[in-house]
Order: sequence, then structure tokens, then C-alpha cells
Amino acid sequence: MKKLINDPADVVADALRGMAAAHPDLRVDHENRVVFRGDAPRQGKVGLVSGGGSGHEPMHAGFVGLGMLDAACAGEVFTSPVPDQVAAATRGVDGGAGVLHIVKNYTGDVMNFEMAAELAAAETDTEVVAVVTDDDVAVKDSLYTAGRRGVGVTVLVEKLAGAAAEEGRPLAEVADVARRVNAAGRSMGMALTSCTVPAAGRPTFDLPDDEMEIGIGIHGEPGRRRVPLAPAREVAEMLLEPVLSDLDMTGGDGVIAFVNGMGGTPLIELYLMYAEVVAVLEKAGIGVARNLVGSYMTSLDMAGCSVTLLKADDELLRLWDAPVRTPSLRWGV
Amino acid sequence: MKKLINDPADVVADALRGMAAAHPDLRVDHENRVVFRGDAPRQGKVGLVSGGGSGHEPMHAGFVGLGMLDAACAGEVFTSPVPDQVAAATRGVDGGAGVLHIVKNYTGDVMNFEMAAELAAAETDTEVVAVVTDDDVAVKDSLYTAGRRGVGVTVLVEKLAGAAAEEGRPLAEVADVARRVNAAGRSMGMALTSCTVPAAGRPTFDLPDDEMEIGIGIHGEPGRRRVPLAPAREVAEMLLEPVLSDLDMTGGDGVIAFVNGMGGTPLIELYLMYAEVVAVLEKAGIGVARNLVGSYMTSLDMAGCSVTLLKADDELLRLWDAPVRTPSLRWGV
Amino acid sequence: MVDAEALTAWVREFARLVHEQRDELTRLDSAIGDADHGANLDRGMTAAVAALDAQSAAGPAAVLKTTATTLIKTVGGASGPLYGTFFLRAAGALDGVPDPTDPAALARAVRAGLDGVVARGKAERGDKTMLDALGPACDALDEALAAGKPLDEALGAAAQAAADGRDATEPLVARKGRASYLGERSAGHVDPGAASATLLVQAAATALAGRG
Amino acid sequence: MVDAEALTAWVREFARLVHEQRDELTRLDSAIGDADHGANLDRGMTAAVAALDAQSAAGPAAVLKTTATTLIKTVGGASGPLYGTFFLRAAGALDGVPDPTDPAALARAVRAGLDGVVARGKAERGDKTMLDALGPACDALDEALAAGKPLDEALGAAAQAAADGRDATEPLVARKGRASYLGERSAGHVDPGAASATLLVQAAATALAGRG
Ligand SMILES: Nc1ncnc2c1ncn2[C@@H]1O[C@H](COP(=O)(O)OP(=O)(O)O)[C@@H](O)[C@H]1O
Ligand SMILES: Nc1ncnc2c1ncn2[C@@H]1O[C@H](COP(=O)(O)OP(=O)(O)O)[C@@H](O)[C@H]1O
Ligand SMILES: [Mg+2]
Ligand SMILES: [Mg+2]
Ligand SMILES: [Mg+2]
Ligand SMILES: [Mg+2]
Repeated sequence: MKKLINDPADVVADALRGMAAAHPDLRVDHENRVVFRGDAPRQGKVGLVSGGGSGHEPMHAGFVGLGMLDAACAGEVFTSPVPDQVAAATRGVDGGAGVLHIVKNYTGDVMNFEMAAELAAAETDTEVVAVVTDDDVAVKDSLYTAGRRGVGVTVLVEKLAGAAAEEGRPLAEVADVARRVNAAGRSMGMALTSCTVPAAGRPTFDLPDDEMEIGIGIHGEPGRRRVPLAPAREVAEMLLEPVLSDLDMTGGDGVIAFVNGMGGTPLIELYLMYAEVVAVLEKAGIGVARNLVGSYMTSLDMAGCSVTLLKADDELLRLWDAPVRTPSLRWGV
Repeated sequence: MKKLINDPADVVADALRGMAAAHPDLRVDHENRVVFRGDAPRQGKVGLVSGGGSGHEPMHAGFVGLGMLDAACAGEVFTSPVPDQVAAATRGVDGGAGVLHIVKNYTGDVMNFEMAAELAAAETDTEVVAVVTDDDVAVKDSLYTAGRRGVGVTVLVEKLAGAAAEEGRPLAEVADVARRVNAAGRSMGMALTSCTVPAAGRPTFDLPDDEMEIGIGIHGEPGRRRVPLAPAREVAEMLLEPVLSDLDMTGGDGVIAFVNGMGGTPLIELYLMYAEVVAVLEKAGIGVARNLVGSYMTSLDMAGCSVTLLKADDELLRLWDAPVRTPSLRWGV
Repeated sequence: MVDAEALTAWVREFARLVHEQRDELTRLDSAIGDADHGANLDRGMTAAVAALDAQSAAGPAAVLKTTATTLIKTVGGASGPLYGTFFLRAAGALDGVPDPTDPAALARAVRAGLDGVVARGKAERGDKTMLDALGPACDALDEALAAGKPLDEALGAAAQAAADGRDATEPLVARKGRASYLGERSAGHVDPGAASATLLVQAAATALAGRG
Repeated sequence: MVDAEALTAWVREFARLVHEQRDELTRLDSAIGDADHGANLDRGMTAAVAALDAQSAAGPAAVLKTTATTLIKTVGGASGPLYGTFFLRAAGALDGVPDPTDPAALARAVRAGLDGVVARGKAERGDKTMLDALGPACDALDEALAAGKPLDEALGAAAQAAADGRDATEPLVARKGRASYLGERSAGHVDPGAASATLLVQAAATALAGRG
């Protein structure tokens, strides 16, 4: 295993020390592994809390700041945070207007956030609403399964609901924006290589030199199928076909297109993929209103990418353009 | 070779299409492979041109915009641009106040920029000053060699000289800022893995699973020595020792510390490295005034990092904090 | 006597087995999950043992409750809340029971734990989860005790049932947990949670042996 | 006769050899450089041949000048300006020469090219660069012609000198170019530019054979 780490058991704690040192405007609670906006809690503002397993950086701590999250909980690598962490985050961002939990749909995340909300309800009268993201079309949605995974759309939910909260809107409305974004967004990912979990010490799956996985998640889970390596333009088609056949993205104000790197793929390849994504969308008659290209939701050192499309409307575009000042997403301020 | 590309020969052209699509506020001259600020040339403002081989993204095109570069020339992968490209960029950013070429010290880059300046001088009366960056302490500096490589400090030169140009300062002063930054900055890099040049199709060097290269450049050149894998805290020492013994960084207004990822290393490891860098600096009595942590100057998909320290002063810190709005560095606007 | 000391021995033995099997659990989780189940449980059970060591003598319910809250505080992921809930509900079932040292009380506690896992995780048997080991184990324990078998033997039967249930997860297509994302590709692999749950029951058989 | 057609044949033969040896040149550049020398020169020489094809019949100087400007426009890196300068200076030396078909004129042109490379790159022989092949080749050519040898034989000697010079770069520690970054580690590898420069001279020996 080749990583810039010390002891595999200390990866999360060590990285949080680095975040704290790099971003003095954030407050890091090292005991609970929660990263707060320096000025949290903001009185009268809905508090936004997200979190999940570590290994997806910059998500979530890199999105803490004005116009986005108020706090992020860092679990162990690929392991959702525990209820105590989420409860500490919830207390710390409660400015009297309630708290929104943004939870990616994984059994562990959902259960731990639920238990935290139960704790919060028992201890204080903080109003907590949870919105669960589940945008990954690689997974068949069904009442009888764990349902779709929450992936790329989570970043967009954090940005857009964060902007709504920053405007001073009430919890119900902020939660509504989050749900609307999740409902209008779809993602699909692929991997060229497996990631290596530090504590495991070896790649989660073996992938021959001439094959790739289509439909992977962000935890090194193998994908839905393994196919021969293909040029970027075919990869773009393989990712977009299931997205577009799941949700009609034509019409309206176009889409927010998000090409995301999985951690081991450099930016040059992501721009190249974005060109191919735009080409496919053009052919499908879908306009791109806004875009985001970069490694925002990674899977440790996995090489690969995901594509997220969000069907936009006037309000969502306005919220997208609203100021944001976080370590990893910043504009307008 | 596992990459999100089409034909290896088209990588640069394809990626530029993606950049153009992603950033409508930039103007991309696809024929000459130059990325311009949308509003170039700015009358009365010194124009900043940089460029080099591709494969280092976001450098340089990702730094084109307000407060940084006016144009970036994209050579083939790891191959400096040709004089025609640099000449086209120079013409396109000439707002009457002269043009600064920011050139990394590689034989090819220096010669091609020189030839472009000769062309520009022959064709127009644009005043061109070139500043060559050479901050890599892994390379012994000597009159009889090609000298040190230009690496991480180039990003800082582009930011700081860019801010000076944005303030409307004359060419001589802007060039002076660039030279001052280069003189006060030092870097050292390491690799956990080799990169793979698309046209070559296989890793440039073989590196056993339990070894790393210390003193690598940004073109997949092997480093100065090969050592057993070590924990991040020892890596930080190996990188900082030669930097600090080359230039006294104590006193003054502290340093700008830049931990850079080589393309295949995820952000979590870079933050972890940053924590270790800060620990070493603290022991050495060196304060960090500003920092930058991320993959800003990559070497394709190489896993590894570099550390750059710039001895800061009041003016440099002011220029650092000045607004910048580029695809990959953005604050204050 | 299934007293506090015996339950502590159970928790310790589970921790020992998890530590020993840590890499194997992670290997199973690599095939159809995210390669952290061994590390997760090992971290949690190591903490649980430390918490029990730190805690002054307490009753049987307290032992299980400390284990539960420690797991909930330290594991995370899916298995943290699930094992946490298992021990929490089991502790609840022992709390205020006139004679918690009665084997039937133990069986009721374990059954309450199982119901807690179902309530928390909303999975069913056959979904390819830890329930596929825990469920048959509870049934076997109840049956054996109902048939008048001594605790030793009943726990032995439970451990066997757990192992059989674990093995039976191999051909299943997962419907719950992370493995469900793989769809058909999840078949052909043993579920890591079923493997760790088997260790839990085996630990009981070892640690509580001769305490009936 | 070393006329325009002969020089075109030289350029073509160089392009052919570079294309054939592309992977080998890149392999050499992987060991002590950045793994692009083969791709760089192949791109440039392919473009040069295309430019010569597109250009209407022109004099000897024009052939070399077109080659030069095409290389400068398409190669980049260190080798683009250097080979570009080589051909540019060589073209300049032929320009206006009363009888460019004279072997001595060719030798002077090649020497001018060599001087151009030195002026542009500021390297010396022994720095482990293309000069270590080009330099000895020029010397051998001059000597052979001075000794009254026919062009064929003189070019053969030059090609041999280039190959020897190339091989002699192996033990050297590089002082110029990218290989210099490796310090002592650059020893033990042949310089890629010396290898391609040897192809340039070999191409001359092949293409100009019998044209003396
Ligand atoms: N809904 C559920 N009900 C019961 N058990 C579950 C459920 N979801 C997952 N599990 C169990 O949890 C195990 C995985 O635990 P672990 O790897 O620690 O968590 P995570 O999946 O969050 O990484 C699975 O193998 C499965 O047995
Ligand atoms: N200053 C110099 N003078 C002469 N030749 C040089 C000089 N620097 C580099 N070279 C030659 O150029 C070759 C490398 O060319 P190439 O790989 O195309 O360029 P780059 O080093 O920019 O990647 C070296 O092998 C060497 O022979
Ligand atoms: Mg997990
Ligand atoms: Mg090169
Ligand atoms: Mg797991
Ligand atoms: Mg090269």
C-alpha cells in the first residue's frame, strides 16, 4: 500500500489536524471529529450538518463554510460517523432555527444519523429534519432493498440547500430545496482501478489492466459490471445512458453537469471527460446551464469518475450562483 | 495504461475542448492551444503569459483569469509549447503595457519561450520580459548544468505577479515581484508511483511496492534517490530538510506553505501531509502565514506530493490575499 | 450462572475472536462491501473490553449496556448501530429480570437483541445479512432449551445454526446493506456480518460453557 | 548530386528511421528523461515530410528551411528548437552558395547546424546530449572529405562516429538537458538525443549514398 500516511489507524485524526492547520477560519472539534464553521452556530439560520465515512475528501469537511455546510462529521474511512459525532455537530450548529441533516443513503449513515436525531430529540428541543440523498442509478431502486446510494448529488444538495439556508429561509423550505435537488439529480460512476482502504492495506478489488468497472459507488464497492477498457467518449455514453433513461433531462433551464474525479484521476482527464459528456448531452438536446469539474467526492485513491446531472430551474440556478466560501468550493465572495 | 482518454495523440486537444466548455469566461484558441482570459487584452495592464507541457493541470490554464494569468500555452504532454503558441499568446494579451513570460526552467521551455520572444520582437514592438523559475532544491544548482527545475513556486509566482499586474503596476515591477518570489521560494517533491505518459503507454519508471522516489520533478523524471517507504512524518522531514538548509526561512513574516499533490494522490493525504509539514516547521521555529493545499501542479497520474515554502513579507502577503478568479484558484471576488 | 462475570467473559471472547478474524472479516467485506467490517468491529470490541475493564462491578444488564453504548460510540457504519442495538435490547431484556442467571432469561435477552436488529435495520432473513446467522441461532437456542437441553448443549446448537446460516448466505443475492448494490454479483460470497454474528454466538458457546 | 531532391530524401529517411525507432527513443528518454523524445521527433518529422510534400519544387536551402520551421512549429521541448536550429542554420549555410551540390558545401552546412545547436543549447561535448553524436560526426565528415574520400565513404565514417559518440554517452553523468536532474543516476544510460542524432547522420549516409 502506497500512501502518504502514518499509522493507518490514525489517518482520519491526522488529516483533521491538517485541515485545522490549513483553515483557521474553521473550528475543528478533534474529540468528536466534527469540522464547524468558525462562526457556528449562526443565530436564526438553519444549521446544515452532513458527514459520512472519511475517504471522500473534500466532501464533506471541505464544504463547510458560508453558503454551504455548518458542520461536517468525519467517520472512520468509509465508515459512517457514530451518533455522538452527529449529535455534537447538531448541538454546535443549532441557532434556534432547526437543523438539517444531509445523509447519503447507506444503511450505516441512515441508522447513525437516525440515532443521533433520537439523541438530539431526547436531550434538547432542536428541530431536526433529515434529507437522504439517493441518486445513483447504478443501483436498482426497490422497496425491498437498501435502495439507491447517495453519491454526486450530495455535493449539489449541500451547495443549494446551503445557499437557501444562508438566505435565512426556514427549515421546511431548506429541507424542501434539498429534497427537490435530490429528486431532480441522477449519477453514475466508473472505476479504472480499485481504491485501497488504509486499514485493509490492499486494493478492495482486483481489476485486470484491460478492464474497468461500471456502476461503482464511492466506497470501493465493485460496480454492476466489468467491461473492457473503452475510450472516454464511450465511457461518457455508458455513464449517461442510464442517467438519461432514468430521468428526462430535456427542456426547462438545462442541467447542472458535474464531472467528478474519484481521487486518483488527474484534472486533465476530468476535463477531457467533460468534453465528451457535453458532446453526448448536445446530441440528446440537453443544454448545460452550469458545470462543476473536479475531484469533489472521492473514493480514496481510486482512478475513475462519476457524472451527475441535475435538472435545473430558475431558483436552483440562482442558489447555485449564490456566494459560497468553503475550503473546496468558493465563489461570489 | 488506464486513463480516461480517447486517442493518446488527442489528449491535449480533447482536454482543451473540455476546458472551453466548462469555462465560458475563458477564450480558447484551439489552433494555437492557448487559453486566454475572456477579456484579454486588457488595455494598460501588463499581460502575463505562462505555459509548458501539458499533464500538470490545473497549471497553467486553470490559473488564467482575473488576478493571475492572461494566457496559458498548452504544449503536448510534458513537452514545452512551440514558439508559435507563445507568440500567439503574447500578441493576444498585449494591452500596451508589455508582457511577462513566466517560464519554468527546463531547457525546452526556456528555448521555446526565447524563440517566441525573438519572434515577437521581430514582428511587433511589444516589450517582453521573461522570468524563469528554478526552485527545485532536488537539483544541484550550478553554472555548468541546466540548473534547477522550476516547480511549485511557479504557481505562487503566477498568483503574486498576477496580483501585481492587476494593480496596474508597470512591467518592470511586475517582473520584479516574479523574480523576488522565485528567489524566496524553494521546493522539493517525492513520488510513490510513476506517472504514465499517454503516448508512451507504460509507466516512465518502475518503483517497487515498498520504495519511493525522493527529489522527483514534474515530468515523471526519476528522482535523486530511492528510499524505503516511510510514514508521512518522515516524508515531511525528507522534503523540508533540503529546503530549509538551502534557504533560511526563519524570521520575517513567516512563510507561504504549499503542499501540492502530483495528480494521483487524494486530498485526504495532502491534508495529512500538511499537518506533518506544519509540525516540522513549528519545530524549526517557522510560522506559516498562508497556505495552499491541493493538486495544483500535477504530473499526470503520479502519486506523491511536493512541498514549496516561500519566505513571505508584507507585500507578498498583500498580493497573496488580493482577489483572484480563475478556474482553480479563486477568492476575494 | 450466566451472571455479570459470565457475560463479561462472553464479550471478551467475542472481542478476541473478532480481533483474530479481523482480516478475514475485512476480506469478506472487500468482496461485496467496502473492506472495513473487520476494522470496524475490532475497533468497537477493543473499546468495549476497555470500557468493561474500566467499569466497577455491575450487574448483567450493565455489562451488556456498556458494551452496547461503546459499540454505538465507536463503530459507526452499519454494524455499529446494529450490534449496538443488539446489546442494548438484550440489556433491556435482562434489566429488572428476577433471575437473570436463568438460561431462559439469556435466551429472551438474545431474542430481544435480534428483534432490535430487525427493527433498526428493517431487513429480513434471507436478505444476506447478519440476521441470517443470528436468527437461526436464536431459534436453535430456544428450541434446545424448550427441549430441556442444558445451556452448554443449547449454545452449541446455536453456534452450529449460526455457522450454517452464515454458510447459507453464500449463494444469496443481497437485498440489504452495501452488498445489495452489487445485485446478482453479490451471490457467491459469504456475508461479512453473518460471519461476525457467528463469532458472537460461538463466543457465547465458549465463554458460557459450563455456566448453565 | 546533393541537390534539393537528395536533401528531401535525407529528411524522409530521417523521418522513417525516427518513426521506426520511436518507441526505442522514448524508452531511452524514460530512463533519464520524461518519456517523450520518440513521440516528439516522430510528430515533428511526420509534419516535416508532409510540409515538403505540400511544397512546390524549391532549392536545397528551402528544403532544409521548411524542415526547420516545421520542427520548430510542431515539436516543442528541447529537441524541437535544437533540431529546428540545426536545420535552420544548415539552410542558411547553403543559401546563396554557388554550388550547393558540392560535398564540401554539405559539410559546411552540417557544421553550421552543429554550431547552431551549441549556440541555442549552450551545451558542450561531454554533457551527454545530441552534441556527443553530432559533433564527432561533423569532425569525421570534415576529415574524410579533407583526406579526399568520396562523399559515400565520408558519410559512412560520420555515421560510425555518431554511433560511437552515442554509445560513449552511456557512462556519462549528464550536465545539460533533463537528464542532468538525475545527477549520478544519469550514468549507465544512452542519451536519447544522441540516439536520434545518430539516426540523422545514418539517414544522410543512406539517402545521400551514391550522390557524391
Ligand atoms: N439492514 C441491515 N440489517 C441487518 N444487517 C445489516 C443490514 N445492513 C447491513 N447489515 C450487516 O452489516 C454488515 C456490514 O457491516 P460493516 O461493514 O461494518 O458496515 P458498512 O456496510 O457500513 O461498511 C453486512 O455484512 C450485513 O451483515
Ligand atoms: N542544452 C542542450 N544542448 C543540446 N542538446 C540538448 C540540450 N538539452 C537537451 N538536449 C537533447 O535533447 C534530448 C531530449 O529531447 P526531448 O526529450 O525531445 O526534449 P525534453 O527534454 O524537453 O523532453 C536530450 O536527450 C539531449 O540529447
Ligand atoms: Mg463501511
Ligand atoms: Mg519533454
Ligand atoms: Mg463495510
Ligand atoms: Mg523528453
